[in-house]
Amino acid sequence: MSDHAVSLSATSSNLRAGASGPSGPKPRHMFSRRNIFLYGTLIVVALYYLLPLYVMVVTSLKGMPEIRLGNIFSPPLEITFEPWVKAWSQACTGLNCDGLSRGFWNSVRITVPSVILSIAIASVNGYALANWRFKGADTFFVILIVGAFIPYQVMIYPIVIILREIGLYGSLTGLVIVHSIFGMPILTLLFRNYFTSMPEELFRAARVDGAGFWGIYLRIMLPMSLPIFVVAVILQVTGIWNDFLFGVVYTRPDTYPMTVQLNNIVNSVQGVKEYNVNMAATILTGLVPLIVYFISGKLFVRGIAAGAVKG
Amino acid sequence: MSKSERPSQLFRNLNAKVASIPMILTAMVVFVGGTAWTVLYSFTNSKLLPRLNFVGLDQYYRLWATPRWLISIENLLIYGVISLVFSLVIGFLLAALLDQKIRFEDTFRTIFLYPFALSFIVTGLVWQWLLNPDFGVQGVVRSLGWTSFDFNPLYNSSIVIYGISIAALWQGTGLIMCLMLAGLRGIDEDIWKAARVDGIPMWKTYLFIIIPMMRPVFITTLVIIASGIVKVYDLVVAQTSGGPGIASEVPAKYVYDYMFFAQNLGQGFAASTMMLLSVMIVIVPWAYLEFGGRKRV
Amino acid sequence: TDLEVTHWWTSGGEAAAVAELAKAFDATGNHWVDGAIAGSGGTARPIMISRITGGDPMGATQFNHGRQAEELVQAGLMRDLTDVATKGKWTEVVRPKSLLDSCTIDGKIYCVPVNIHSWQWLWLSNAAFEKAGVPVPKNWNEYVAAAPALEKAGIVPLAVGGQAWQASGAFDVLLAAVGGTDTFLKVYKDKDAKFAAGPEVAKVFKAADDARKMAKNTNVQDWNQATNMVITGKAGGQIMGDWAQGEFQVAGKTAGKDYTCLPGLGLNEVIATGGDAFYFPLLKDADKAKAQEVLAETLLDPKTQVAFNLKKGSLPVRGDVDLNAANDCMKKGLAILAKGAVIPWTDQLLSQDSQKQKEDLFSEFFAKPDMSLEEAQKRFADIIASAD
Amino acid sequence: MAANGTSVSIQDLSLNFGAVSVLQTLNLDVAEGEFIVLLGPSGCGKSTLLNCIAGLLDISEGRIFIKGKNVTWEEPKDRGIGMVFQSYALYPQMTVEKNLSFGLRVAGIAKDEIAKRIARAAEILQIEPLLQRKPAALSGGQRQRVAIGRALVRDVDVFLFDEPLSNLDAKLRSELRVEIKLLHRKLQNTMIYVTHDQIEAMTLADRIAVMKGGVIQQLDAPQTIYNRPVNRFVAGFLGSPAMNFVEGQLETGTTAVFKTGDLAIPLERYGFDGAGNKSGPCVFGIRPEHVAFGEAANSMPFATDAAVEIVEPMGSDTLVWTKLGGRIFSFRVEAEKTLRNGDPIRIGFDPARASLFDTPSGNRM
Amino acid sequence: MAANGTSVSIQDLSLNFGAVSVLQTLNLDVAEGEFIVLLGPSGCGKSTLLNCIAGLLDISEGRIFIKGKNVTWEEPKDRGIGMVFQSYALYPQMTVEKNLSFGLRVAGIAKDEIAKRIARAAEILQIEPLLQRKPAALSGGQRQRVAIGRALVRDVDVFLFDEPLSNLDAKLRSELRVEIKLLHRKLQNTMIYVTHDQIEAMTLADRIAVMKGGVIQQLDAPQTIYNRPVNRFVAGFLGSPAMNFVEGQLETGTTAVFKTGDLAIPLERYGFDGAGNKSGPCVFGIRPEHVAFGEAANSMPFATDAAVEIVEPMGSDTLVWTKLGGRIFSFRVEAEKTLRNGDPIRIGFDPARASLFDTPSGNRM
Ligand SMILES: Nc1ncnc2c1ncn2[C@@H]1O[C@H](COP(=O)(O)OP(=O)(O)OP(=O)(O)O)[C@@H](O)[C@H]1O
Ligand SMILES: Nc1ncnc2c1ncn2[C@@H]1O[C@H](COP(=O)(O)OP(=O)(O)OP(=O)(O)O)[C@@H](O)[C@H]1O
Ligand SMILES: [Mg+2]
Ligand SMILES: [Mg+2]
Repeated sequence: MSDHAVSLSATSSNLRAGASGPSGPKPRHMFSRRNIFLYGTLIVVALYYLLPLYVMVVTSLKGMPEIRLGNIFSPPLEITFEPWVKAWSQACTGLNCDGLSRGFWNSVRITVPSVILSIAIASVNGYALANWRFKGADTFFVILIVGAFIPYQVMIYPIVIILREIGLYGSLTGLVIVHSIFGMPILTLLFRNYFTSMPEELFRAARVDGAGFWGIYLRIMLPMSLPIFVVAVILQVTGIWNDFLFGVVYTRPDTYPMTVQLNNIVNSVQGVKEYNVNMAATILTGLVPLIVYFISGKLFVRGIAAGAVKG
Repeated sequence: MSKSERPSQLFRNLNAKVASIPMILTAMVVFVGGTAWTVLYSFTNSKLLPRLNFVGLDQYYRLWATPRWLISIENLLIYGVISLVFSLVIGFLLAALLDQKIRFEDTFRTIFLYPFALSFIVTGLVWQWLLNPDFGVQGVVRSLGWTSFDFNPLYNSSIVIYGISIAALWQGTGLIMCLMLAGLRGIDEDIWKAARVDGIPMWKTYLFIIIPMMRPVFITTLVIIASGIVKVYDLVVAQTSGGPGIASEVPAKYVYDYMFFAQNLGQGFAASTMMLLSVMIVIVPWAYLEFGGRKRV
Repeated sequence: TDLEVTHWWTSGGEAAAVAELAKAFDATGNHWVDGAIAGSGGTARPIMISRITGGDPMGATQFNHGRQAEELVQAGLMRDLTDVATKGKWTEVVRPKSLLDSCTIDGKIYCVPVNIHSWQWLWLSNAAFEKAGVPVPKNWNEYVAAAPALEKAGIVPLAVGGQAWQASGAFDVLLAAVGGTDTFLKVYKDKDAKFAAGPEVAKVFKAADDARKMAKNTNVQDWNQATNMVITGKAGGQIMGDWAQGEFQVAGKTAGKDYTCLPGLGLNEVIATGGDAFYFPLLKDADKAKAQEVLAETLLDPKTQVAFNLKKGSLPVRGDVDLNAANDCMKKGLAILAKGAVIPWTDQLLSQDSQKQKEDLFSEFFAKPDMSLEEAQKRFADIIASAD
Repeated sequence: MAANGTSVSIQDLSLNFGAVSVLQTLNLDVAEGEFIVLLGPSGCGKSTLLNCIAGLLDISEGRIFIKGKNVTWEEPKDRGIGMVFQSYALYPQMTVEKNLSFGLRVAGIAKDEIAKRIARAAEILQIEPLLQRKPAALSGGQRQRVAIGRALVRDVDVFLFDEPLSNLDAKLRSELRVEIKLLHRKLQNTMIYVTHDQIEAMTLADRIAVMKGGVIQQLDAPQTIYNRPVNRFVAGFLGSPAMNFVEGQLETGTTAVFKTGDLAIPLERYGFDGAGNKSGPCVFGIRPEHVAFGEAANSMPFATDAAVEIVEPMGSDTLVWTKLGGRIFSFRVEAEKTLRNGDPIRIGFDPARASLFDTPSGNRM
Repeated sequence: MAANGTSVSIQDLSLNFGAVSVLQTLNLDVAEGEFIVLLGPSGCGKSTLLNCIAGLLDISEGRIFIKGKNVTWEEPKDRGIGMVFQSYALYPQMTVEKNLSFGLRVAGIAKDEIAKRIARAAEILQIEPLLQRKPAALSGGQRQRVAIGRALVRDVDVFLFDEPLSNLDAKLRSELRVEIKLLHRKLQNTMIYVTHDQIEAMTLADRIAVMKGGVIQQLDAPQTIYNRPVNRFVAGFLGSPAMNFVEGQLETGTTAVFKTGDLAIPLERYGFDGAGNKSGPCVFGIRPEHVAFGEAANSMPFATDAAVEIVEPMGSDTLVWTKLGGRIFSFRVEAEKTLRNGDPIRIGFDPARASLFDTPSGNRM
């Protein structure tokens, strides 16, 4: 039988006079019009996106005289790291001349607990909303989502009062709470969507197995939610690290985060603006979130696909 | 019949309720409470400190008679439309380009996304510097010989808000692109195949088939963009401080300035109440439809 | 004892001046913890107020004396310094007396004035006029006349930074200089809206229009960047308070030789007694409260006053100090002060609210060449009408 | 409470999702050791009923007893049930062993006891070599066994299965069906099994509950349901290829006759249900395998001529489609018969094996 | 170009995804109007092959002819093919009518021509009342018809179906199967149909191509494949319940005998494939429906005693499981037969209907 099938096809392919003609993969030119358009556009756009970074880096490596000469796009004639040193450890704000260095550790001390707490709260919220819906839960959630639209400035005063009343004003705890509050809407949305998209049967199986609210969360849900955690961590690290307003309003000078220091350096103009120092300080401040992005960018897209777009 | 009575509803899912306390507190105390507080005090003449000294709608009359507020609203509308339209369009186009199974996708994606990692302060600074007429693009082009070249958006009242949008788009489109890309990846591959068999050109497939299918993505995106638009503040401060003159003022900045610079809390609260009101009118019905309904699969 | 002091003095000259205060305070065995917040009082004040009302007050904080802290005092958040003042006989040493009045609420003293700032100065770059081939003007009118020549030489005639308070301040200076002291007081002290809409003030608006035209190519934001334009000869002049002096000094410029200062724009030589003051929030910690007293005393110490004001470019609040080291411009100011040609400044006369409205108006006015004088004046009169 | 030997008893159970009523005052008694299959089209409320029994959904009304104990408000874990889900719902990050032991560990059972139970379950299900693997590394059939194992180790009285085979391909499905049957024989537990596959239902069940729109239509032994469906829905739902239906008229003269077009089928051999059979519109149903063909047809009480329309060889036998009374009509022949489209044929059947349904109500007559 | 009457011709087709080779020098000729079914387990490359024919995947090697034209490098729309997808891939936001007409409008076909074609397709598929609905408002079966309609309106020579029924429930599946068959008869188009459901394959196909690992194992008429599978894979893949396999030893003395345990099955009636049948290990396979039981068994060339292990009543007939040579062994009996577990029975079969496979290679002997 099999012999038959084989011989049949063999003969037929020999028979066919059209054995010439196109065969194999369709030829693709590397420089087809489609590719030129595609990569051309991408490269042009990429250049546009990279331009500011390029200018920042280049400028931060120039000396002031060279900057004054003019062209911001020209590479530095003489590379100097002095602006970096100055931005990091010498730039002055008022009397403090230790640059960004002090703010860096403050930022770390603010960011780490804030990220952990805000994600912990939001993930539990999202989990409760997705799997343990109780009456009224949706209303709170809608309020949260609407809350995402409230300009932060409006909330400064009420929060000052709240923090004062619970005696946490000015402490790191207070700031961590503030960050958790303002991170809650979007993060809760993300986690809720993510947990909703996980199979409900898994949750039911765990309930039959006797696991409770926390048991299911910790032992079943958490280990499965790496992608969305990555997204949450990235968003929060970026948001909290870059925050200026809360950092400056709800802390005291010895715990000012890096962005406040950056603002101080940039806005404390001493004579002419030291653009090179400003740029170096800017890059230094953005470095942590940038590194986080570069490392986990791939996971970010995957996580967003898993959590954000399910709507 | 040990337990034929229905147990109290309050204690069912008790853990879930306990775990939701932070959310409930945030929603009720901070968002609802804070908002109610703000609205209440917008009817007072509070200055530096909140005082319950009611003056009716005075703050609102004054608000709507203030040129700066009107300009802020106008700017917000322009900025909002530009951000929405361009970040959606650019974000989608970039995502569509990246979705063509290209090489170096990771690299391109990272390049488009990295500005999102930077704060508005940083973004504002960089673009202020790039758009600085003496050092920035204009200066460079002029120094190349084209002396009549004019590109000075941050110092020209009539276009300054567009100049600010350039920076906003630079910073924000990456995230939108990511969302869109995730959405595109979620589309059933068979749809693409069906369209190819039908002989529908790529752009028509996107326009008439794919985009309508990405409704949920667009909604999430819209929430993110829109909440960002309403809150725009740092970017303006970092780039122009509202200038030249008051040409690039925005409502959030008006609120901030009047609450803290002018030490007229009542006025600031009235302005923020107006902002909230307009947000609510748009958001609440939609949010209920979108999230308040029963759980979708 | 560590005492945290917040302020918004972060420019070169200012920082150097603060260092003097800190040095003096540290010398008393305490420690000055510096809480500088950059970006002008507008950025810093909300932070300070939040912290005071939030229950986490600093040891001392700068305000412009006048009405900025009024409500904090009324809310009982600020420390009463009357006993310290009595001990140090402040009523006798502080001059002019109006300074201390601004610190006094219901007969109690709540702040320590540290300097006198006057806005009424026109700073001119000698080099710029030389380049334009016109003599350095002696008053505002000559300056306006010289503007076309400056422009022709590629020099911005008048530098006005983009921040709103600069435009507003420049107008106030014009009001006092072009309009005269009475006009100034009638508008800001008596809040006579009808007068503000009248022909006297219209003249001032005409002058403001000149200033607007002269300033149209400035393109900088910060006041010290504008000052820097004058220092480098990119701009012909700047209307700015005496703190600009500090910048000239840091840049190593000499008054009279490199630059010229015209108090009252050379038209009406008065000095407004605005200035900075330190307020002391009520603290629970007794040690800190003690340190607050020490700081308050230190601030008014004659030696501190001299060192600080020389660096800052402002005038000391005591008449009994030796200011031989002062430069040309400062001496001009001292002379005017000695003559008693003083007026209160807007910080003392108007609420922050009215100030802000005024800032919005003039910032718009300066940035918008097509805004008509009539419209501007009408809106100005409206603000005066509703001012408190 | 419940009669002795009753394992699960559901009394007047109702369940609404908001305004939608999914189950309506449903009653069901399952005997100890019985294998009950819930069968019905998609969306009829099978899973919902199962979830109610498991305690995973809050019921709106009624009571549920398991082993005589009112468990209406008990937590799922306290009901003595084990559940196997359609997608298996194995915990993806745990090994098979961890999956099996999770519930026991949560319940705080001693380590050696856990090990013992796992060993027993693994032996019964023959998954010993898989214990250290993660679910992703298992085939569909293996996953299914682990999912059963998870219920097994919990030593429960009642097993609940929610379409445990529907994700598998036909071959695997038939193999695992046999395994489940053997398992039931070995364990003698009560099992409630949801499916919409009738072969599964027929082969596994002691009794089948056919559901539609949240109501149990018929609860009977498989053969009874197959041969004497209580209404047209049940008749049509069971059997593949489906029962042939011919619409027509019942005429009750001296002998009852079914008329459609110019056909008249005598019904004297038909066992009417009860007395009330009046003339009127009705539907005549007969299963494809009860239709005789060719020679055999002539020996039947009723026979007629027809023509072949389509032939569907299914390997083991062949389905032939023709027309009867204008309606499409199928019957089965052996695979060896070679028929071609258009061939004239003779078909016949015994009305005793047919079913007759009242037209408006659809009930069996 | 191709021989007259050949509709689709695939020559030496290979396809690799990176390093993974999915299809290997595959050849397939489909005659004009033929209904070819590609059958095989999941992941064997059926969809891949179909996508290659449609031009949706770039092939690595080989050529594809449609209607004698070399279309290897043509765009899908220019190949004269229509395709129906497993998920239907209807454009969700367009009405049925728009779904059908979208491709035509894009191609710039005149309005009235479009209307005519849609009317015809709608009539053939009986979806006239649905034209203004959106896909979300259609049932599974209706969606499927629309998906077919989309191919229909394009007036194509070749229809490609990728598991168009696998998302549906059993009942609907069997109904739509008949519809597709009728459609094929009406249109007389060439159809290539992918499935992993053997009933579909058996009933629909003119010829079935059984695939495994990217290679066509056997291409033949359904009955041939069912009765004379070329290898053990094909034999085991087709038929449900599956063919019984018994491992043992072929002994070729004077007459060939298959031995396993203490059973010896004489093979004189077995039609060996070719000459080369040597002694050695082999597998004996026989389908459940070819096993006779009870009285009938004794008239078979081979008969033996056994005991009932499980009885699976399936409604129309009953499957009985027993043991033969130590291996589980199933056969079919009529539904009326009542057997109980443990009953001793006699079974028998005719080795002429069996299949014998070489053990290492699995090929038919
Ligand atoms: N959470 C819910 N909210 C509202 N309606 C629901 C919910 N869950 C199920 N339903 C509805 O209840 C009905 C019964 O659903 P159920 O899942 O029990 O069906 P099923 O018989 O298991 O179907 P399937 O065979 O598809 O699994 C369906 O109409 C479904 O739409
Ligand atoms: N884009 C791809 N990249 C790499 N491998 C692929 C890709 N698409 C399919 N494959 C592999 O090719 C093989 C054949 O896939 P194909 O989809 O053709 O299987 P199939 O026979 O249609 O299976 P099913 O019945 O599950 O649809 C599979 O092993 C699959 O993993
Ligand atoms: Mg179900
Ligand atoms: Mg496939």
